[in-house]
Amino acid sequence: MTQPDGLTRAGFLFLLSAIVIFCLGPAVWQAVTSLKPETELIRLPPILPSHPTLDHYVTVLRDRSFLRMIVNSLIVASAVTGISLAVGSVAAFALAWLGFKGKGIVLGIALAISMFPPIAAVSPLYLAVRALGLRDTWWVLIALHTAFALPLTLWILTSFFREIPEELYRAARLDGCGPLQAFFKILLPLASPGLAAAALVAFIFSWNEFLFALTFTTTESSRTVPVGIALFPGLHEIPYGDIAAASLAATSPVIVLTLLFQRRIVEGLTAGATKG
Amino acid sequence: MTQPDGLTRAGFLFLLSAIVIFCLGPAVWQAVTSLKPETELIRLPPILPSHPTLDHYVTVLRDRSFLRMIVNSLIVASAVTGISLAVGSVAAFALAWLGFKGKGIVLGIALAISMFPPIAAVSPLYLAVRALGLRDTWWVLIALHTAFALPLTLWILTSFFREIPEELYRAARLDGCGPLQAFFKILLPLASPGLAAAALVAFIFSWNEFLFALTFTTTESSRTVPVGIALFPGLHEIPYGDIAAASLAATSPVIVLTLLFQRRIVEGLTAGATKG
Amino acid sequence: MTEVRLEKLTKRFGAAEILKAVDLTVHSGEFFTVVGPSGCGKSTLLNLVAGLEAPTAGAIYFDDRPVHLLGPRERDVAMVFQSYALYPHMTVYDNLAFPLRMKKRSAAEIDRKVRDVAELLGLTPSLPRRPRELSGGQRQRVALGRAMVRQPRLFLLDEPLSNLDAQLRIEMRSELKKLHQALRATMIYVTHDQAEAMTLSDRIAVLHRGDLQQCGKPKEVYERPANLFVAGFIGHPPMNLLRGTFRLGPEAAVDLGAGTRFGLAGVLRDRLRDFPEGGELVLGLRPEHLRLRKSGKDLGRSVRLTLIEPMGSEVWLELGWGDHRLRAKAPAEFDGSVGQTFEFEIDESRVYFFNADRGDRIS
Amino acid sequence: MTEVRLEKLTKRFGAAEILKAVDLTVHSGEFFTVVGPSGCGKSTLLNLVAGLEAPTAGAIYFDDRPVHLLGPRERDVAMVFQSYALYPHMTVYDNLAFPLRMKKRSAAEIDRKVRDVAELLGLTPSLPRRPRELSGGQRQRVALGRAMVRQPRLFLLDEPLSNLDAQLRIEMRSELKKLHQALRATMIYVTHDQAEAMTLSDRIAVLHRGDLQQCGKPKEVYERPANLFVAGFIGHPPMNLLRGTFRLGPEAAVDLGAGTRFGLAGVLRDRLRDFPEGGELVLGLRPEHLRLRKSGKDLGRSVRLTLIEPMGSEVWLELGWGDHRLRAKAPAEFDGSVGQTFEFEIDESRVYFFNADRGDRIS
Repeated sequence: MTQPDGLTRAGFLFLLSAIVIFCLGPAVWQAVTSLKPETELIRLPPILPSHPTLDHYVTVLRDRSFLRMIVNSLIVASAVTGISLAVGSVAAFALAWLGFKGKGIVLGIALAISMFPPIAAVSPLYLAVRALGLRDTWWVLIALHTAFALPLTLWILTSFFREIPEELYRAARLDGCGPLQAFFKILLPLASPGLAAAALVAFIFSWNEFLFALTFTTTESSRTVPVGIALFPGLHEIPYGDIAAASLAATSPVIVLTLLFQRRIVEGLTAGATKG
Repeated sequence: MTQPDGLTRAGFLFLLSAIVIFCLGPAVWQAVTSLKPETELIRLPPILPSHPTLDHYVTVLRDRSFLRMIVNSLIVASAVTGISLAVGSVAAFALAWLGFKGKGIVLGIALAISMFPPIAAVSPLYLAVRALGLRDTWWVLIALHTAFALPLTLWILTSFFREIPEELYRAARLDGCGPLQAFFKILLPLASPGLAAAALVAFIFSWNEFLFALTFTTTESSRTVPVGIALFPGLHEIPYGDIAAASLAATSPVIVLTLLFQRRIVEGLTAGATKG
Repeated sequence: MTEVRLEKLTKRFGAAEILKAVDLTVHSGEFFTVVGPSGCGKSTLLNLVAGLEAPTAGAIYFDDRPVHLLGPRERDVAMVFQSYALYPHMTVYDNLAFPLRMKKRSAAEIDRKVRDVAELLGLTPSLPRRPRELSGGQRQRVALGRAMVRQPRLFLLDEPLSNLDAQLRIEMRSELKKLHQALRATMIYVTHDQAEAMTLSDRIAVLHRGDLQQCGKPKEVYERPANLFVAGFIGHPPMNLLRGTFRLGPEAAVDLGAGTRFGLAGVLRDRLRDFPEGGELVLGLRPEHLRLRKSGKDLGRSVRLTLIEPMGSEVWLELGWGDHRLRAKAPAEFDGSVGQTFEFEIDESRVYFFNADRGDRIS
Repeated sequence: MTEVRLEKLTKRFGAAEILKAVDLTVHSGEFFTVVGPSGCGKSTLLNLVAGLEAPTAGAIYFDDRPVHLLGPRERDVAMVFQSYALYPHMTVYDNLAFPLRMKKRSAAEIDRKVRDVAELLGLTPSLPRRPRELSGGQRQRVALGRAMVRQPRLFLLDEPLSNLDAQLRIEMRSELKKLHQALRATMIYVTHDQAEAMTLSDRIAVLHRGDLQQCGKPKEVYERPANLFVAGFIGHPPMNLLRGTFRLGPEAAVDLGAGTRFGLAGVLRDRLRDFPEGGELVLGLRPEHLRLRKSGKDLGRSVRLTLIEPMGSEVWLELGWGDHRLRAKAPAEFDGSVGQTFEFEIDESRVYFFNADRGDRIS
């Protein structure tokens, strides 16, 4: 790598730090809020809590319905991840390796779908879901989230499979594998960083999704975490501290997971860039 | 590319078609809804309109406030795109080329941020925005959207810059360019497909964003399209047909743009995979 | 020990014709090399024989049995790839065992065969390692071993040495030749390197733009190139090829333009007796056949030394002859300096003539 | 026309020492080649001279002026890269004009210089085209042209021929040499190919693991290799190196084990007079210096032919001598077959001895 001189280097470091601080802003602000005592919540200043407290976390974690929401979210997000990976990896294999002519079109449609605004789909889908009697079930969320997560996993996995040298597939065929055997025995193990990255993206999309979850769940039996946080108890006075604590408690496992597997996922998402 | 035999091929084709149809479902369903006459809207069956009508489109496009929302959305999304690209490309250049040690950490944080659930940030930010007097302005949306779009563009552009052979940068330095001249004259033009892809992703993220827009806009003066659609006139009776027409009218330019530039963007997003 | 026969083998991708009705027979137990510049269709030919691609037209026979409709699994051929194509997530042992496992052999048999092959190739200490921990030469051996372990009826080798450095390539080349002598299996080898083709093969086929140019023993191809392409491709440095016009008159000669003439004495003139006066032909002189003398009777072969390239064991020379440029080889002791003038001599039997239009060799 | 002097030039990346205190002087107007296997530090050396990397220690002088603290722009050097590094979004014209535009020359001057260089390199018809439309040889020429157009004080060439095929490489090699003779500029060339180094250079430096092994004229390095590494690296095929023990007694000899001895008559024994009896040494014999005879008095140099590699203009042989393997070269007419036994002869002046431990040549 080329070394820049000191001044340029300092300039770039400043820029990168500024970006990180700016983008981390919302998350940090929320962490601060979750530690503020009730009385300081809606006052500004002070910006930092004068007496940091864990009261909000205690309140939230004692709440039965909060745990129920976490279970719902886990089930929905896991199902979405599983389906997206299973279907997406086979489809990505076909797109990357089998030389279909419509390849570009399928990927283009996948792109267009991930661009489609969810809000625009909510109201017409509401009618359909109601007519099918699927309101307030996990199934409707699993189906809808998969419809949006699948194109993303397809993208990630296709670029990953493309990076695997074609000669490996050919070698496996000559060594006695059928196309699917070659896929399962050689290509899939090699694509594991890509699978990890795709799984994380699908899981977190589903875990964080708010609009469909708000529209199609009506009771605690299927409500997921983001909706739960939005509808937190107390209709007239907004319990800002509890909300902040709940959302941090619910999202921190995901963030920790991301940072832990960061190296693996960075590998997965930049498969293209770093050649195996 | 290796040719699969006929049966395998048919199997894969079926799978790909099923994915496309399933994922296109919400969008197609909405298109159907937008063409249904008022009387058939909340009945199911019929699934297809018996007398397709353009009434809903006429209603929507005659509405002054709808046009105002489109202008708001355009301004916010353009600003977000511009800022993300300008800042993101310089930062990506630094990350990809200048051999900073903290590279992995910065990209990891960028990843974690794009995983952060917006809903969790809404309520604490509400207090901050109110205190700063920024409610119902473009600025607050531009800042918040940029905080979420910038990590995405950083990712796309970094993997793109990494694909450009380092010798080109070295050649430019020896031919008399300083680091920034080499960046603007050589690297940036070569990265143009990546820039196009990143721009589209940032623009569409901002155009579609719903939660922040709902929370921080209160009047028509700053309201964006997704919020406008959700709050469509008629508090008691939901105008499903008008909503569907409005959302299609507002999103179709974006979808058309995507499909038109599809080849370019596919190139941009799979830069890693296809080596220049 | 399989004879391979290609009959009018043709492959098109869209409008591009990669292979044009190639007829070729590889004898049982032969080391056969297909050589040609990149893009000549040699890798496609290998893929067709392996069953990785389907021919557009034509047939492939193994021992008179048509195989071109079979899948790669049914053909029982093994291939060594240019990139080696080792499975990166498996150890050397598992790489070697993979083809046998796919054939559902017993664990004991697999273990025995893997260890035998590893022993033969000196890979025993590397068995528990992964491909990325190996050196280039070791990877090359693992790739060979994976091909050998299941005793296929046919070996296909796709430029297997091209990723090795110069010295290792010389080593592996002779190891490969000895391996063939030990296994006595039919091997089809593909390369763009004419030196590899010459040194390794029982017979070679020269391919150019999908067309078979010549097929024969290396010595035959070198000594009697069928046409201009083969003459310019085989040999290092390549044959000097000079275009001129055939003139009779008092002294028969090839007129090379700008007053330069290559005089045709008795035998040479006889060889061109069927060639029309005034016809265009190409004169071919191999660099190693040119002998330089400092003075002597002027035969019209006065050349000026323009460049000396010392190669250690010998010297390459570049000579100006009229408007033409000649390359010659000389012993390392060669004593001369740029700008000097020499006469060159060549044995009559070592002068080649080619038809300038069609490219084929005359007489 | 710049003299380049490196003083104790050192480069470390973390714990890895890429260059170890290299001292080197490249004379003004010289074609100087740095040659070594991949990873020897030669490209790092070039980057340090270019100013693309900063040295860990040591100094670089251009004509006695220290430049190692200057940026690449201030050093006024041009570089030709292995990948050519042409700007893909610019035409050939713009590629050639780019360095002049960066120097803010007038449009008229730029146009004139670009057209001059294009004319010289035969690129005029390609000026409006983009790099991807060009052949490998044309891209190579554009890269050269971009380096030449601004008349830098120093040319750096980083394996510029390694992406060309064998025949084009021979062509471009002699073009490059003629270009140097015409420009008379100082050129530093880096390659892993010892043949390129030998043919092109006024002087060469052999680098191995960051250490300078030997520096001198190609002929000197070939005839008097300083140590085992140089002996094994320069020459194609490389020198035969056989490890043995020095024995005196009634007949002085190198004992090569398994009953094989290399007898040391008068002169040879004199050359080893300072070497201790029983010391380990390495015997070096160049393949082209071995002469084979079918019979004659037994000098203990009886070898068995194990492999014949026809190269067209000559034949390479592999011979078994006791436990050792020898490679020899013979004329194309060589008449022999695998399994036959020969005697080999070699001139006494062409026998090399190396100290087995330290690797340096003896006498």
